[in-house]
Amino acid sequence: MKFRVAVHILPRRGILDPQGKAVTEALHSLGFAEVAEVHVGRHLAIETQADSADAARAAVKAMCDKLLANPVTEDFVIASVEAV
Amino acid sequence: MKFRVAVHILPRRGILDPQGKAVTEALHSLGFAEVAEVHVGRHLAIETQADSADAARAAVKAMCDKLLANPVTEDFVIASVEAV
Amino acid sequence: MKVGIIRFPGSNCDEDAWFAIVNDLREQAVMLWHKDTDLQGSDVVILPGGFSYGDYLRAGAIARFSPIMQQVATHAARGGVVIGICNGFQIACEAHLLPGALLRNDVGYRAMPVTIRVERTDSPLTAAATVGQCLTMPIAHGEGRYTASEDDLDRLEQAGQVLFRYVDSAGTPTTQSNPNGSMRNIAGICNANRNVVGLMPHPERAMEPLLGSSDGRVLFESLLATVNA
Amino acid sequence: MTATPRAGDPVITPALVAEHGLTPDEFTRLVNMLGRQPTFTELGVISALWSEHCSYKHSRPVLRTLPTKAPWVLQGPGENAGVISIGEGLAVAFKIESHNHPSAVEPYQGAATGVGGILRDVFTMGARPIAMLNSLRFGSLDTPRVRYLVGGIVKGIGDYGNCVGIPTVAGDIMFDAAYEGNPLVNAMCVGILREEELIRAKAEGVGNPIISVGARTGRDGIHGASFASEDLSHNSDAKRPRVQVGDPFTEKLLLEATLELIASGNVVAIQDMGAAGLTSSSAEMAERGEVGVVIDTLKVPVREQGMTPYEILLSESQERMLVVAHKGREEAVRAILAKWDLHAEVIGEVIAEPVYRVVEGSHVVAEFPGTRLVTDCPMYTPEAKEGAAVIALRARDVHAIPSKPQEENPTWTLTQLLSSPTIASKQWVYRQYDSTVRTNTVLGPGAADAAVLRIRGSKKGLAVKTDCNGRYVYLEPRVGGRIAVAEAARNVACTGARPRAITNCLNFGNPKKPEVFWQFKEAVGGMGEACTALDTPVTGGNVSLYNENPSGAVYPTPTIGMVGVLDDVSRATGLAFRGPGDPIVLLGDLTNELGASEYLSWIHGVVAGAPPACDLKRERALIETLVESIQAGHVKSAHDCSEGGLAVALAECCIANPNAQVGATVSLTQWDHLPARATLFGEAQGRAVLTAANLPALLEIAGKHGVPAQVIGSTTPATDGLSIAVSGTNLTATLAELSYAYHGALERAMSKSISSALPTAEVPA
Ligand SMILES: Nc1ncnc2c1ncn2[C@@H]1O[C@H](COP(=O)(O)OP(=O)(O)O)[C@@H](O)[C@H]1O
Ligand SMILES: [Mg+2]
Repeated sequence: MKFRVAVHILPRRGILDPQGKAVTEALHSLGFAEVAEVHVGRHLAIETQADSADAARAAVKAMCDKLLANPVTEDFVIASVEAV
Repeated sequence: MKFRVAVHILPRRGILDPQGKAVTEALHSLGFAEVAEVHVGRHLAIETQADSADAARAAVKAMCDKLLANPVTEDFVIASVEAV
Repeated sequence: MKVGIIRFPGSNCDEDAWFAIVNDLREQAVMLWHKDTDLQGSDVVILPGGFSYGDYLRAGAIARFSPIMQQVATHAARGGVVIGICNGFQIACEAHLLPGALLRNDVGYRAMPVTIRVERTDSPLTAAATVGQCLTMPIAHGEGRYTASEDDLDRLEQAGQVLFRYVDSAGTPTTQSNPNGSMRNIAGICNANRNVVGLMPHPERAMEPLLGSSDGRVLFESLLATVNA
Repeated sequence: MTATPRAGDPVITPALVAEHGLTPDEFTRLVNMLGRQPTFTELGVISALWSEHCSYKHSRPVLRTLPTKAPWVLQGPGENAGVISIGEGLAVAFKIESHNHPSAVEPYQGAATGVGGILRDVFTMGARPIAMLNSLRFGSLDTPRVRYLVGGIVKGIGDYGNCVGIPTVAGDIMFDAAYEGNPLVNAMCVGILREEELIRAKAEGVGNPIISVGARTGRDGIHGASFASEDLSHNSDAKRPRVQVGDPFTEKLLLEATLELIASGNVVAIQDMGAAGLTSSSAEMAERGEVGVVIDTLKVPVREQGMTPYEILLSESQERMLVVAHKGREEAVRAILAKWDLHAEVIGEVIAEPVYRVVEGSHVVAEFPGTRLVTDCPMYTPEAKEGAAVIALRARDVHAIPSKPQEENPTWTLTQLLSSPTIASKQWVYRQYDSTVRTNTVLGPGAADAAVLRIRGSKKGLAVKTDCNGRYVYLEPRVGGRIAVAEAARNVACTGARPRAITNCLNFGNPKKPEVFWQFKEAVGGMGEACTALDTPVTGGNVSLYNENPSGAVYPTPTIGMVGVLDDVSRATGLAFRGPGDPIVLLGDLTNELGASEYLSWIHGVVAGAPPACDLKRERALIETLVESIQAGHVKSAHDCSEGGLAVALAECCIANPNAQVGATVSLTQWDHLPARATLFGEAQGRAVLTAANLPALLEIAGKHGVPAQVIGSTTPATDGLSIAVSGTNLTATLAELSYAYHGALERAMSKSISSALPTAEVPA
């Protein structure tokens, strides 16, 4: 079966996120004063074959651990697993 | 009220995504042969004040239109709006 | 000729542009701060290279909202000359002063000399050059892959808005000579009115034989010819 | 006043003391100094200040032996950077620093923040940075982990320097299994200033405010300094959150704001908050000014809630500076920073009372008597003894190693060597570095033996280069130390510049091991001899010890960063042959030396033998010849012989400029008493390959300085390729095959890499 898995990777809390800071300040200067904080990370859409949704999730987790997320500075979340 | 809004910004279909291609190839070389395709975009986590979830969504949509996404090459999706 | 060079936080080729105008061309230049609201009577505005606002989010995306950009847009709308070099090209695209977008290079950041071919001479940056002239100058960028829809590209070509293409030593645009994956090897374009020009290579770094090339001079001399015309 | 513990401070136990890297003796010294038990905050402060990184406790006595003076030295060791005068009222500030440990753990950010730190060291002297260099050492590229490190480190260096807009113009890279697991990342920055703009990081003036400038303080990199003073072991992984993230955009703002601040005359002193952050910057500034300071941690702008004084004092958040301003000018300082969207907060004051005091509002959390917190640290002179294994390796008769059958054809050997990553073109690396921004780069990476920069408003130019062959140092530290300086000087002189001064970065293993400390003493000794002989004093540097992992120490690697001055920059000379028909001149001589060579290592997998001899008188004479003949306009190209020997040097001269290659026909048959492989690939020192514009004049200058000089051939059209006649054999190669080997090797090795897809290699966008 084919699955589409969405992964969010964000800078770990407490670690400096210069990009998030720059975007927050830009939004403020554009008048979006209500924005408290922005963090910018990566969104990955992965299409992969697996026997089940659980298997797809496990495989993507392994990919994140091994390659896709930086264990030193980032946290990742598997946001969704959909059959396609 | 305070909301956390998640936004995905992805390269528009049809536009060359060299980053997605590089990730796909790297996954293959690590033995994840089952991966068919990867697209890499941005994930934004925005914390903002708004009167309602709908208002938060509308405000973030305006931010995307104005700054966060490039209308020429990118598509954005407001993936979730959560009260925090 | 008076050239206004805009300094954004993170600009780093602003002084190089200033030296090109003042030392090499012996014309007048003025540094304009991004928070200024007056172009001080500049005939030409240069959006210089660098990493405005760190190029966070997308190159040029935040700089386009700097206060002075309103004046730049007004100047452009009145037919005034605006030149965007590298990061300045990215800012001009983000500000919709130029069509299309500059995406991340297919190969990552590249700093090296490239050869570009002049495609048209009916622009303020190429008026003193000749069609087919090949110029060598450095590039140094990570997001220079010019991208637009095929239809838009056809329209640009038809209207003669493509001003420069990456070419090999024989003057032919090839995949090999394309340093960043730009569509149709595009290195620089102008707007429909032909008064706003953007390019990724750095002519201001190619003004003296001592530094390896003076091929950039003809582009700055074009500005002079245009303004004095 | 006396410091008292804060609520919630951990109890000071022997285990906690040990965790802070203090020996029981050091702890006793601390207790005696205070006359009481330290608070937790005080323990943290001292553990940072007395770490190897800040205190130089194992190295200082040896470093004192180095020559540091010359009439042109304006500032020697002890400041943020060294400064030399180059005439016309101009001065050059420069410094090299290591970021080895952070880069081993998180290559992208580790290398990037290394660049950020060294930049700040230079612009806090009042100098505008004009060039960056980097010296890198890695294990074998056959290992995926090494390729990952190379990818991330190179990208980290590039992204940071590119964004700030300082060209990265030169460096050196070597690969050897000895660096497996312990990459070396040394970054150097060179800046230019007018002599009267020089400012020192010396707190002065009782009542003057101490101001924190730049980024906010977060919990990044707490205890990075002590971390840099430990072996890398498996549980270093657990220490990963200590790694800091750099923000080159803020750095660029800080750079502009700082230079504006110094020009404004509102400030007395500035120092970067580098290793051990606020603690070391404030203690060092106080010590230099022999004054007391008081700092209130509640006033320090923080990024996170609930940070303790301990955390605030030890944080290594990047892009921050500590400024001592003139009293009453606080608003002027704030206004300049505000222009650049940066914050400035008064956090303390210079006081007459000779104490180092930290308060949290009204609560004194740390207080040390005296103003010599850093130098009052214990000093050690460990046992030094050469390791038996190295003695045996050096004694090995390397001439007895039989040639491989393929070596029958010396072209095979040459192309093999040209594609050794240590020798091959580093284009894959420097294409990721903007080397032309600021429009001063006359000769950039790959064009010459050193990079050459013009100085606007002057005829003069600067030549800069880093060098060190750690394999030589390993096999014979004193000779290796000499060669490191001599090679850097030679490289600079090959552009026509007179070598003027060095900065150095001493990368060694654990100094408590007698064989390591022996290497350290000997190598520094050799370095000092060479500096004296070549008249290039040491103006500063950095020591990085404990570059070890369970499988051993790195090669002792005293990296030299050399600065030279060209009187006339328009004479700057590159390494590539310029066209056919020029006489090729060899300066220096051929010898039967093969020990410690790249040939033995790459072709035979052998690291043994003594490194080539280094006669400093001859080196000096060679340098004089190069400088005089190039400045007089008698030379078209100049390239020294280093790794790979004469054959590699000749090949490089032919193919260095891929767009204008030139052939060469050379005869070395007059050295037929030497084995062909020593003639071609031996690494005898004190040599350079030149093409002459005026041959008689060149030979005359060489003769005057007593440097052997012979015409060994002439350049030819590219289609003729390279041909070298040696005793009993002939080496012939097309330039295409040489180019393929040399220009493509690194790219081919790295294309096996997945690192371009790795996240560290991808952010920021
Ligand atoms: N890490 C680096 N960054 C920038 N340039 C480099 C780097 N490593 C080597 N280079 C450049 O490549 C060229 C060859 O360097 P190297 O092999 O060290 O020369 P040499 O053998 O003469 O010391 C020089 O121009 C040098 O500055
Ligand atoms: Mg050399």
